[in-house]
Amino acid sequence: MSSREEVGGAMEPSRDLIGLSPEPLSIERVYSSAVSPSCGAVALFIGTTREHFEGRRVIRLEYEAYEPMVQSELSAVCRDIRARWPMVKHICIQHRLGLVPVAEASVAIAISSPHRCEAQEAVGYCINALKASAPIWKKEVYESEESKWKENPECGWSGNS
Amino acid sequence: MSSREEVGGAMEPSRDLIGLSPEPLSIERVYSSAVSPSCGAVALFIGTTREHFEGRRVIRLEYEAYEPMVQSELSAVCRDIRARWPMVKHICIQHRLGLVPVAEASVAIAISSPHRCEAQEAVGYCINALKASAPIWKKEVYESEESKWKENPECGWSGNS
Amino acid sequence: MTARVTVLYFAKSAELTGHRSEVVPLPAATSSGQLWALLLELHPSLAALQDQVVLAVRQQYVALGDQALLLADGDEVAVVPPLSGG
Amino acid sequence: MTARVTVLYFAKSAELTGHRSEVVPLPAATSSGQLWALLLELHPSLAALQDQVVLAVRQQYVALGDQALLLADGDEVAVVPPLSGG
Repeated sequence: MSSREEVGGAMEPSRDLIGLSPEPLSIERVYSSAVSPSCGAVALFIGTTREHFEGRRVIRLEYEAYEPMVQSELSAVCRDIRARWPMVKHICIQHRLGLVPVAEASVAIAISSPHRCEAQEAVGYCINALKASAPIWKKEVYESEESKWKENPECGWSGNS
Repeated sequence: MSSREEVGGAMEPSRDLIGLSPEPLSIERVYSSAVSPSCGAVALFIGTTREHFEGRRVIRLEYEAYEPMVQSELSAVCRDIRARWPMVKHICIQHRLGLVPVAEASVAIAISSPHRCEAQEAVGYCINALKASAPIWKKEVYESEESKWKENPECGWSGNS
Repeated sequence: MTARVTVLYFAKSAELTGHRSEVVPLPAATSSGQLWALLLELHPSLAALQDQVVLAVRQQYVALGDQALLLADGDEVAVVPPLSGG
Repeated sequence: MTARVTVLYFAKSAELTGHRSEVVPLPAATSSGQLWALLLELHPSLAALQDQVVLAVRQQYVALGDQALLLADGDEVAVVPPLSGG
């Protein structure tokens, strides 16, 4: 990476966009908020609701969050990403709350960088860090209307970590 | 991965979608064509036109392709992905041709899988394989109207491979 | 010395206690382990989360243990069951 | 024996030759190295691609070398400069 390649990037400040909303996630909007003329790559990860878990039919997920703390934890994740991958340009992390029907997106992450490796690695790191540290909870609701609070294996105090 | 988790996936056949078009790429459409109720993850990679290369201002890229051979080479890439990551569900690879202005997408890849690692690894493999083997060429056009045919380092017979 | 602290309950802890939020008088000088013991006295049903829970004090995670904690009126303490975002 | 083959030129090779496609009579039994030598005779400007080019014969990449190739009327041979998709 020559410093001359940074001419464009230097003109546009980097952005960290973190959002929580009960509305359906727009993947196009998440993508657009990360794309940059100084970058050649945008990597995205989208988590969606699966219709089955261990053979049981899932009809929806219900998400809740400790919202101000999600903001502070994900801001810390963004700082970690920028320390590890200084070439990362924009970071957009959006999480849906409330009911999420099957096949719809619960989380969308988009990260841009001049070259693709940094963006791809940073997205992988970001979703792991979100699962480990963002105070967000999901309840899986089954066809029988039984339900179960899920636990991320990435969370240090879960039963399956 | 228990076989019971495959109940849903088994009902919907896997798709390989490969497309070349002079139209702007719709990231939402690429995403939608990969999402599946049997999957919890969609990974995407989008390649965009950078405004600078080695300090020169780029005003656009021009892409051309050997179109039928792109189809056959990318079909082979899809087969390789399915051999390496059998849990991958849908693969969508779209490449734009003709003029691509700065900050617009030239390539978009979306891959779904039940769990996120497979989708993320497969997308990383896919963009590398596309750069190494799809007969597509791009010319960078600079502010001065000078231009240069680019060469992917991933291509086995390029000057910088 | 006691502090009037807002205790927040999320996910399974909200279901177990029947509360999402309540103001509780708590000792101003305490530890996270003592805090958890007091919350268990208040809501014995929280025992279902034993060993799989942390607290967040003023939006910072605190594992249950002996570390000294100072609480003031208006502080926020959250009961944090295992995370499952994403 | 000659075969009437459609030769396709892409990217820099199209600029160097001034053609995107032309029908060329070529030996029916040949090698990729010989094929390249014949194309160089036809378009000496292609020398600019020397050592950084392969051919695609019936849409299969073929490195320049001695491997035997059989061509038939209507076959497609493409000149393939270094790839730069993505």
